[in-house]
Amino acid sequence: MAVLNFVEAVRETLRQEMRRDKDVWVVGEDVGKKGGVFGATLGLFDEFGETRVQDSPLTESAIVGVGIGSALYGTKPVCEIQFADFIFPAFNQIISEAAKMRYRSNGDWTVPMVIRAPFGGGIHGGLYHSQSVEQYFTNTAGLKVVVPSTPRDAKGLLAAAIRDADPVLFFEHKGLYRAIKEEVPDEEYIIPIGKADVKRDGSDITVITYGKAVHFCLEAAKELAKEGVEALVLDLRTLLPLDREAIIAAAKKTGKVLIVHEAGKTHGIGSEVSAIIAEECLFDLDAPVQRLCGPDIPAMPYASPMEKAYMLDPQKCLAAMRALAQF
Amino acid sequence: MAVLNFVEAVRETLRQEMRRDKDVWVVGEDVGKKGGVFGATLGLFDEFGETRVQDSPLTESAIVGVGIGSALYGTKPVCEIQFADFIFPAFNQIISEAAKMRYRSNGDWTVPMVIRAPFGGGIHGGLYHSQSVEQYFTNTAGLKVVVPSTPRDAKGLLAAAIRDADPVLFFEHKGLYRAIKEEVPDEEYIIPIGKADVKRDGSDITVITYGKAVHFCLEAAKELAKEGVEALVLDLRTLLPLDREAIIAAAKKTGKVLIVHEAGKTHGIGSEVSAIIAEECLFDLDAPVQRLCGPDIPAMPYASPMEKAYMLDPQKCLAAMRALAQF
Amino acid sequence: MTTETGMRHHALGLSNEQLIEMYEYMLQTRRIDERLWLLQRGGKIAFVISPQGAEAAQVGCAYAFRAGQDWFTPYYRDLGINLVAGVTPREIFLAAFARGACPASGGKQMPSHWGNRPKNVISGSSPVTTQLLHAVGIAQGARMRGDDVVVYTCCGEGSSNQGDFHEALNWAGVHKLPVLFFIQNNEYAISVSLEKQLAGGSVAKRGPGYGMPGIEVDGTDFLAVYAAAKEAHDRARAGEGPTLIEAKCVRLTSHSSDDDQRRYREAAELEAMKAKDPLVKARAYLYEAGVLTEELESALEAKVAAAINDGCDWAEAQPYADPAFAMTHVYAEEGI
Amino acid sequence: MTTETGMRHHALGLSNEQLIEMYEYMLQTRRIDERLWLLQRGGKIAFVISPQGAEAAQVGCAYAFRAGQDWFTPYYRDLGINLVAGVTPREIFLAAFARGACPASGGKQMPSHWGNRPKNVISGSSPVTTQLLHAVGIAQGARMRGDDVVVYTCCGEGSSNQGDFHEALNWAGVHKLPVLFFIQNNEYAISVSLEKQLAGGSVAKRGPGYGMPGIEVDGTDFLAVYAAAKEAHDRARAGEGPTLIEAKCVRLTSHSSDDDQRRYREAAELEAMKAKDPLVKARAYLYEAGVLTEELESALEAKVAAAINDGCDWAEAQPYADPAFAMTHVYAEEGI
Ligand SMILES: Cc1ncc(C[n+]2csc(CCOP(=O)(O)OP(=O)(O)O)c2C)c(N)n1
Ligand SMILES: Cc1ncc(C[n+]2csc(CCOP(=O)(O)OP(=O)(O)O)c2C)c(N)n1
Ligand SMILES: [Mg+2]
Ligand SMILES: [Mg+2]
Repeated sequence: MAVLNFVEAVRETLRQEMRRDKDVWVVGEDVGKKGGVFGATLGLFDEFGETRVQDSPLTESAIVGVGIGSALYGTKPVCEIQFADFIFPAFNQIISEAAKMRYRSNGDWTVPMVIRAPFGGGIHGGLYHSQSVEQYFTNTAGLKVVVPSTPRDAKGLLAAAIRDADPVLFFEHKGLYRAIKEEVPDEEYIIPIGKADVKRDGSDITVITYGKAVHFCLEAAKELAKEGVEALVLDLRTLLPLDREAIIAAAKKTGKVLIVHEAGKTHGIGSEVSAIIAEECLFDLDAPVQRLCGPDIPAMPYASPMEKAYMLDPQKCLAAMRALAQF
Repeated sequence: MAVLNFVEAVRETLRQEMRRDKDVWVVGEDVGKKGGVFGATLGLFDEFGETRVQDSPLTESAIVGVGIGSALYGTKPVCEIQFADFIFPAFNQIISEAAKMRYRSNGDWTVPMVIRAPFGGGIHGGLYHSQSVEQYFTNTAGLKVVVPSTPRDAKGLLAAAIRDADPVLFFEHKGLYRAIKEEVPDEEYIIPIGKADVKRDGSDITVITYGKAVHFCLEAAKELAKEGVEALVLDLRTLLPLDREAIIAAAKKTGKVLIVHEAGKTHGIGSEVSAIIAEECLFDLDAPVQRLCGPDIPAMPYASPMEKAYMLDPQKCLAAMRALAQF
Repeated sequence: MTTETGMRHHALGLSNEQLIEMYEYMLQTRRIDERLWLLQRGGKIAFVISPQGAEAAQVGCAYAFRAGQDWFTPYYRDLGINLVAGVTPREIFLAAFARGACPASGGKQMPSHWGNRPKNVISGSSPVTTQLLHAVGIAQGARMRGDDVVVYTCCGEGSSNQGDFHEALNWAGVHKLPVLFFIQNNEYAISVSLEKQLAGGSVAKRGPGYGMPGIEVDGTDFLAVYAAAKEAHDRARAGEGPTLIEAKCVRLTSHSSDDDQRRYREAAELEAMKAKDPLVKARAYLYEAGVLTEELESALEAKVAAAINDGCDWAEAQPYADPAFAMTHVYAEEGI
Repeated sequence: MTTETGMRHHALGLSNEQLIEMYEYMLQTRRIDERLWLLQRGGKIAFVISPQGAEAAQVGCAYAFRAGQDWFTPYYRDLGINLVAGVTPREIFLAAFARGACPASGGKQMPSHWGNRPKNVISGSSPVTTQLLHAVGIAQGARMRGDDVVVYTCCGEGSSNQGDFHEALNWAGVHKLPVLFFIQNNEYAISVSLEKQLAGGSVAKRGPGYGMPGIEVDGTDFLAVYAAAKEAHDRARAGEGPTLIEAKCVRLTSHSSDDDQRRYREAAELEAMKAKDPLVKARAYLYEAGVLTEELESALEAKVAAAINDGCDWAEAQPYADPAFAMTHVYAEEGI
């Protein structure tokens, strides 16, 4: 087993899947010689050539639209959107076309495609290099939305996404790319899309989260344990479809739920998670369902003090978890 | 007071505001001589001329992007997107530009603009002429999202939207355009954006809804009253910002809440409403927070039997309301 | 109408039999559409959007393609394209009646939202111009697989101003992909006329900016369209890349059954348009060429009418999909 | 370098004083950027994206506009445009240090995300090409108000392939709006070279397709750019509509401080590029024209250095905005 950081795990999985299936190809801005602005495709151009590792023009709608066409023909495009903030020019192709193709043709025409995009803040990216955009896609049946939180999960979930028969949005928190390393199995493996993961078990409070916030919550949980409070930390991993069973089980286990995500609170992912709990576990709850999320502002500012004010961190998570435990 | 249907109320309000303020202008596909595909701008071309009632090229990103530019210069564009389903090519201009302009410039540059779009199904429009798209915009601070349910509300809210200093998405359920008439005051009046409205008071159950579903729920409430159950029907009217106080008060009053909307259930507007209640009124609830919504499928099918299966109606609302009352 | 080398169609390498076949396709396109209007007026179907005025453009263009081998991402008016690609009248009427057996969508979509997997016709949506990018992607896929495929894609002149048009032509031009971008310019986008719609007044003129030929052709002359499309098809197969063709058509009907063009077009303009009816012009050519005779014509009309009666009656008798069908084919997992 | 009518700048109606002013702007643009790189290498600022290689294009173009009267929707490299529009070095450094007093965003945005209300410079975002449509809308608004305004808008050659470019030029062409679409073609979009980016190889060639002139000009020759921009500005004011200008520039630096162009460009190519340094060429012209002398040059360098030292030191000493400021200016209701 090699020790890989997050972006290395992504790269090795792309390499593995491209070796495994000649129909898999990568397309996006600067994915070729440069290997992507975060190095996620570094070396693939040399190994697979420019037909399968294609620098695209600066046109997101085309990256996705051409990807859709090539998937209709039978290839398996892995489209890279350079920053999640720049996915919006492709929104019509994703929502109107990729998400509805199978449905409208009753399965005659399908779009097995992956759209990878780095998202998230805390890296001095300002308003347009820090956004979390997952909540723009989770209300669209026909799509799948995946957000891994560790190198090991990234490999298993990206392999699953590439082999999936439907369009998968695969969001990678750029703040994790080099922040965490772990042992990742060299052999192929799949982590099923749609299954959440208990990253830490506990009996006192339940924290439901995803992305980089998973690590903040795990750090906070360690602290909290010193105070005698054991937190269950559930990593959603897939936001569409949500793992309802795992959410309900985790909520019922402790009766106290805190939902944590970096994206803005109102009409965010946490809203649906909370609504599922209010629907299914009302009488198991000992406290109101809490949410700790980004503020409801247009996006994350650039200057360090304002960026810190926006971003979550272990301290903020610990405070919210402690307050819930004491409720 | 004249008796107007929904689309007449929209048209008269546009006329009123254009007479009142020379900076107000209308732009969109076929809004000129044809008067719009639903007649919302009928007659305005003759009264105000083609500079203020402008047929645009078939380019939604430009309708919104040019609208933004003209608002930056000081005019007040009212952009029409012919069908809400076709707003996605303009998504980047709305989310990246209109929503963030005031924030990123600290109020130096602002976008007082209205984007009107007919939405909703039950009119044999199929997948792309029936969609509810409000939930794609409600997670974006900087925008306002308004959905009136009656001619009287449409007039007061559209006037408020046109006079608002920020970008407002104004969604009109096309199934209401000719379906309901009511007396609408001839004089100018404003209904404040951000305020929900109790369309029917009741003490047994609370129904929180908006758009065409308001009328289904009111009809069902009449029926239910015959069974001795009094339903409170809250019309949200504005989806961003939500009227938290009104939602909390309505939920606490009866302790039993049903949220109803035509749009798909998962990650929909109802999710946030339910989450607010789970956060603020947990101990006032006598029943799980219920949601009656469209199914989680890509969009509404065309063939009548499938369209009926998708659409809400008074019977479906009555059944859900009765079940909640009996809980 | 004749050339040094004889008849125009001979000069193009078209036999008399092929000429008659092309005429039959145009006739079938027109007659099917006329039937659809009757059904709509009679309340039997909810919606019609019409190819009338574009039959020569569609059939002339599609005839340069290889049914079953080439791929198509047509737009809503492309009834003629679908017929030449091999879609049957029965299938057309199944879509019109939104029946469960409709190969395009099983009734999930409105009529004229094409799709036919066996015939390589991609499923289409309503938002205009998205399909141009799909065509480019299909060509990219065929190139990767080394397949001999040319892709037909189309939209109207109004839709050609959408951003996706620009991105599609640029991408296809960069990679010299085998795509024909066929623009049917009928001078209106619903009620919006050319001068309010299209800066410069010509779609074809935009071709060179993408490093490809931009050809303007009389879309009411089926042989002229065939000649242009054939050349573009040959270029594509020869690896010389994409071509942009603007076919100048007329819109003989209102935009759709929901529209009334008398509200925004002058009576005189509507009257003058009739002189450009592509079917009338084609018929005249076939008579002058001595290929069409009165018996043959009535035989063709009878044959077309029979196919339409069969398709219409049969399709109408088919059932709607079960309402529960609306919940299917969201994801593969359903295994349906 | 001389013409029948004498010096090139005289032929363009530029006095020696104006020539020196233009040179000073180019010099200031270069020196400010050099300082920004030093600050970035020294860890004092997080990000630099550079105008080096485009100074002649930016200053030559902006000099044809009327500061305070015309409007600007620039792109991130447009430091030179901002300086000519009246933005001060202090304001530039406030943005670089993300200080609360920054007129563009108070530190909410990255450096080079321009915006200056008093100078009619619109607030810019990161997603490329959106600002072209804003420029068209501004021109539309000025037209409605009857104001004498010409709008400058710009993007790179890569960004010109975005759909918004197509929709903006088409709209401006339809309404003959007073907009200059200025494309700075430095042959790279980060690492993607022209032949993988731009079908046909020329942005200017796309102008006629929108019914407007498409002018290609040497972007390293400030007088050639000025001449083209002046003519476009005159056309716009005369009601003759928009113009597309493609300025052939060089990118002397990596794409930004996050990039290393040696990873994807040959050493020889990078070396050859230096010969096109617009500042070196401008300096040579001013010397040959006898307008620049060694004393004057060192005086200019000293003046520019002083302004930079003042701007940099002053700006660095300014405070960040309070963290709570991040929650403000979401809606007008806040009354801030
Ligand atoms: C993105 C989008 N915007 C608006 C519409 C509504 N619409 C349908 S057809 C049409 C006009 C199309 O005109 P043109 O492209 O010239 O094609 P034609 O119908 O004339 O053949 C419009 C505006 C749509 N379908 N998609
Ligand atoms: C919509 C969008 N996609 C991607 C990016 C990331 N990005 C920033 S600059 C750039 C390259 C721009 O190249 P070009 O337009 O030629 O301008 P240049 O930087 O060369 O002056 C890219 C891909 C972006 N800012 N916006
Ligand atoms: Mg047309
Ligand atoms: Mg460039």
